Amino acid sequence: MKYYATVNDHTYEIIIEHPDRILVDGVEYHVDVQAINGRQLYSLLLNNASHEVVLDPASDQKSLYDILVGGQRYLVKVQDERARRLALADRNLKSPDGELAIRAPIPGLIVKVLVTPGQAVAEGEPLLILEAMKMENELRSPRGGVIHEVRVEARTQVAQGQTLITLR
Amino acid sequence: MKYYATVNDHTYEIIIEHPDRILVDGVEYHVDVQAINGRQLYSLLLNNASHEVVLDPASDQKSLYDILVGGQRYLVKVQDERARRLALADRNLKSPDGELAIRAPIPGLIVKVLVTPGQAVAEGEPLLILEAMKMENELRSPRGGVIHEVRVEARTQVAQGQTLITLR
Amino acid sequence: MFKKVLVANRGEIAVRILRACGERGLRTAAVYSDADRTALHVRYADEAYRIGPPPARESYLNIPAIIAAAVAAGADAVHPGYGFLAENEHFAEAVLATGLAWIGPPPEAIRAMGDKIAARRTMIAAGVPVTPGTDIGLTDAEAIRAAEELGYPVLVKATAGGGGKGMRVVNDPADLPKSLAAARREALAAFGDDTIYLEKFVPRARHVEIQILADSHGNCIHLGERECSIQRRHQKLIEEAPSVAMTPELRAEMGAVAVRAARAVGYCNAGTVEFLLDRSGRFYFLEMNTRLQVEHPVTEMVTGVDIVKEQLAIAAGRRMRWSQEDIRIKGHAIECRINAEDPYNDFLPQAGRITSLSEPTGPGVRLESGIYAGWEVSLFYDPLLAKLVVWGENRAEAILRMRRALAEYRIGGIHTTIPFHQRVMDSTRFQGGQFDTQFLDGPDGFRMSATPGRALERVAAIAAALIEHERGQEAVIFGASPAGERRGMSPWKQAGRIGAMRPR
Amino acid sequence: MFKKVLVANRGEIAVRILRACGERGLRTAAVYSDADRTALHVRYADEAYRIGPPPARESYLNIPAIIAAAVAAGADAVHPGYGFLAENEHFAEAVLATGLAWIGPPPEAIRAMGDKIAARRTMIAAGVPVTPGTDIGLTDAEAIRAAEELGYPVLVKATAGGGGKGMRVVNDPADLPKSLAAARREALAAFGDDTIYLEKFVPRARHVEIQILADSHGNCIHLGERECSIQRRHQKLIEEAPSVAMTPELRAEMGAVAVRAARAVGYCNAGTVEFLLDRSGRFYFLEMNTRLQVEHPVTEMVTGVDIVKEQLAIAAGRRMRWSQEDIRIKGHAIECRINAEDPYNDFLPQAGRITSLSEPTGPGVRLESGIYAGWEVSLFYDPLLAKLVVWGENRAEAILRMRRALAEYRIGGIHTTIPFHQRVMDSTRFQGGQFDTQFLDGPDGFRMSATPGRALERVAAIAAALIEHERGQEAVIFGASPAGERRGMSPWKQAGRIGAMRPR
Repeated sequence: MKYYATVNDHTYEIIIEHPDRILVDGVEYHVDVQAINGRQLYSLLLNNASHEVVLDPASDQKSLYDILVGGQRYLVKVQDERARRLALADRNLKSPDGELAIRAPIPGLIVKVLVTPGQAVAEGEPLLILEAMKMENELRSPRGGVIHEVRVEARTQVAQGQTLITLR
Repeated sequence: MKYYATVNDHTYEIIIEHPDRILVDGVEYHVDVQAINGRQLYSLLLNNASHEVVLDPASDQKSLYDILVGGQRYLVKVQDERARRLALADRNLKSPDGELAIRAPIPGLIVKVLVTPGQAVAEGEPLLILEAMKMENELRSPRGGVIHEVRVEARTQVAQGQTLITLR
Repeated sequence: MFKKVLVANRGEIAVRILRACGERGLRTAAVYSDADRTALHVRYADEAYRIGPPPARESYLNIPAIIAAAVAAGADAVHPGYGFLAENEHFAEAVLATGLAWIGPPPEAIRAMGDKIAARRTMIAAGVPVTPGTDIGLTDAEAIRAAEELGYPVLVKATAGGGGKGMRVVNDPADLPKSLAAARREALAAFGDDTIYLEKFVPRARHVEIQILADSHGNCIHLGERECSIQRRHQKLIEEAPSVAMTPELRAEMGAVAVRAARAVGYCNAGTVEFLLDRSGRFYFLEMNTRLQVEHPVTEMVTGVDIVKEQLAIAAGRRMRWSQEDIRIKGHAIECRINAEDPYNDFLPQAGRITSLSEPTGPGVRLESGIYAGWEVSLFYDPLLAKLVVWGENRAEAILRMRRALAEYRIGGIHTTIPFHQRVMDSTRFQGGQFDTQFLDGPDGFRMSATPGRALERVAAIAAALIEHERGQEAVIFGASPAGERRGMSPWKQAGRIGAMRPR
Repeated sequence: MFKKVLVANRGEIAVRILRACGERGLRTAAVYSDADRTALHVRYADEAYRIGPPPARESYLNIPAIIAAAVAAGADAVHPGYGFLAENEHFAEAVLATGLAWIGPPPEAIRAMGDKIAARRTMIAAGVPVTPGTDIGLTDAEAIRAAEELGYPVLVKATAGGGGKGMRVVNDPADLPKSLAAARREALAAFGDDTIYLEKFVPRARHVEIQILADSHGNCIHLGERECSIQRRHQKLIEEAPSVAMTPELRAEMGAVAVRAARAVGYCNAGTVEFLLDRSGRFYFLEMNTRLQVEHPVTEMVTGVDIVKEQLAIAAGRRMRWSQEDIRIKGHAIECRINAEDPYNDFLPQAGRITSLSEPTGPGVRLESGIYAGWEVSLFYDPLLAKLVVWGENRAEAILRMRRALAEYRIGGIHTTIPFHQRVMDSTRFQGGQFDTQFLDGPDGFRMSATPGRALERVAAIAAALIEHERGQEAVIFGASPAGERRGMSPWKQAGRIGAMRPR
């Protein structure tokens, strides 16, 4: 099987033919991965180097893995050949940046909404203030764009994962 | 539901009518039992006294519970009313002490068999020597009786749980 | 000594106190909200009493319920821990009025130090240095004028504030109105009181605090300092003892001032006097915490004094076993607060079930924890899950030991601050001891990069591909049918297959 | 210092050594048998090398495989731990011949102390007191004659023995032939050598040992004693430091004798000289363990010396950082060996999966462990799972702390010696310090009663009834149909129901 694993905009081509030998961008590695008591902690031996890999349970069906290794967290997207071909074809049809939903990362109270629909925002610009655990948390824009919808208003309680603002 | 819990030859009558109130030999107790991450460790509040109860996984379908509480281990047999009536009826038909199988508690090598069929043995008398972990372990008779069968001989390897000797 | 102690708290500090009581042969009673029925403090106590539903207001802040539990338990003493009602003099009074011992300072001392403004006045009278500041209860307009007089940067502080809540540093006059509004909102929400005042902000300062022990026989000593400058939004994240900024002379001087501060309010039991220490060695009284402090273990590890056991003895009227001369600082201790917060996502609080847990152990490692595998972390309470504390012969060994302990610490199921602490321990600025309270928040502060280092990127990519591959193989075993069609499969067969696969 | 250390061991001691290396900034390589692929020492090492199938003979005793792993890893030093090849001079020689450093004593010292008879002669020559005994290689007939001369009780010892294997105390001449046969059988099975000899048995004696550190610059010091009398069949179960039987004068005397013993064989690195100490304060050399000892942590906790880190420094040719005057005994430490053995069933070794694990933490607790939740305990290796070590200001505090730590320690899935240790800590004879090596095995020894105390009998009965009731309720939820008919049920629905039930 051939896989494409993308981290930080860098894609590795990984061919898994044997259970214990793989090719990474053409270079052979001896591998042995073993789950430790469940499906979140793995022991990985990679050419004898021993790594503990913690998988975030949020890692979902979309083959997106939130991986903690050596105190560093990486978001890795894994595609097999077919999925990759489909995705590449898809990218040619759509604009690279689609609509992005800003969701509540924790349940809390909206203290203030700082933007209005149609407003252009830069990456890192504060969008709203969410109070949780009695602390005010500023939610900032993950990229530049234009506010499409504002779905909440101040003094409303929001649930975790609820869409607050959409960005285009 | 009425249960009979027998420990060390003492039987407690336990009536569970409400989820949080029970009668033990007619005395009311407030109870709250909660499993902790699985089915082996329980937190028990008994009239506000907090106990941690560890259940041995060997506790099987026969309602025999191997329970560790406060550093003490107890073997508790639990019967509901129907099971108890059946058991009492059963006891009237059979002799109180039936045949007892002495099983290998661990896999190992039989070093020596110390008894022969027909031999009378006292409680605590050595029956055979089992070598495991490079140590010799004497298996002793759990009660007095007469050796019925000796199913192994010296220098044979035995599996865990294998019946070695039967006692009547 | 007491016979039974009720611990009016939860989490790691309740466990810490229960252990100390158990090791002194005292019976213990825990209290719990409905969210905490299976919490570690309930499991480890001899007895446990329900005090209400999950919200703290209705349980851990519910004075009548806690007093009722203490009476029902037949306790003869109450330890409040930290947070919740620990610095509430009405609770202390209620405990004493019920005829129980209060394992903490006299209510008068709590009151004297709880009112920040009165405390400042008392300290000035006692000759304790304080930063310049205003009176309390300023309007926004008065605050704007006062700030000009003090000179920027200024600190907006809520009178009722604490734990960093209702506090804002303002560098630029233009930001003051916004900061005033935010501080008032936070203080109102957290403490029901939006009264504020201003203080001159001391830039580039360290937060250094002195641990105090005083008994009811007039003895009062200090156990040296703790360095608590690694803070985020005024919330401490890493503490150490001793401070790299300290000299024996300065320690003696600050210690003497702290003892003077404690004596000025008739202090008894354990307490902490917080100071700002500037770059030239000048120090200013900040406030006194009239309770056991979260970070007390670092002091215990370098002095050998068990502060909680001393608290019990002092509250029972015993004379302290230590005089100032007995206190020697040996080695170096560091504490990392392990919070249920996502350091890669602005430290947002996390909730969820702890699916797996491996705790660091071994030489020089002390863990103070309130969690276990299977525990459900809720958003009802403080995000502090555990404190990882290490001791080393010197600071270098302590940092190396903390690195290895953090690397062993695996909390599955939720994000925690462990990766943050790993980054700090790897930071040369931290290793060099060159930091102040701006280390995290300041303009040249420490940041968790959104794009972490590339060192292990390839390893992460390979791990993800292998796990994806393994999952694909499992899907093949189950059959490639969509989820809806899998339903007819025998649960037993399926369980068997899952069991036969990789996980051990 | 070295760059990379290969640890030629497994279990808790491998983890202990890996941690010490990591904290000194050294890279680490582990070795593993097929039974240990996911063992903690493999997970915690920087690198890991497979050395063979599960049986120790083919893996952890396989010298060529381990040397090959060290070469493949590019290691420049090997630490053998204890057990396995730690006292095998051929392994030490092979390591040195490969050009790697050996973190242990010179092979000559291992050899000199490994031959028990030659060691006795060397000790007699060096003026070290030994018990009367015979030459080696006795026939049974010779042994029977020799025993008469020595006078009963006598000790039958296998020349190649160790760890209590191939050793028997004989009180009655009638038992000698049976004991000779048993000792020979055990020694032959364990060491491939059934050569035996006899020693006079010292009754009512304590097993007290002295920890030695010697560097390659001619410095040799002792770190005081360990009390190891709580043994079962010559296997230590509980160790403490200091010994209640010790006075400062006796410590100085035994320490000086131990240093003399070490110097007599040109010792270098860490080692332990074992003595019998009788009731009148006379002591007799037993043997010298030319390696790191299982129970080294109790010495570390009362002296503050990290013995493993000293081993690394000494092996790297460094001069010891400590002189005899620096060594001060502070407080009291106790270690309990947590074995996979059933104390209610004659300490039979246990195998199986550790289904859940809660480890004790908090002040004064140090855990040295090689297990985790999910780990499969096999019968291939030693039953030692972990060592629970506590420190207290004094022996009373240490015992109380051990009690609370044992009460917190929950290993689910297999039986362990934890309940045994709880009973010992509760024993007034242990608390009073009035014991010798016969505490467990002797005629008035400590016994785990088959019928435990009735204190918690009612609690156990209630718990069992409630769990039975709960299980009955679950059966109702699933429907009372036999297992065969349940198969049609949706696995998803079922999983949901299981999830909704009690376990948290």
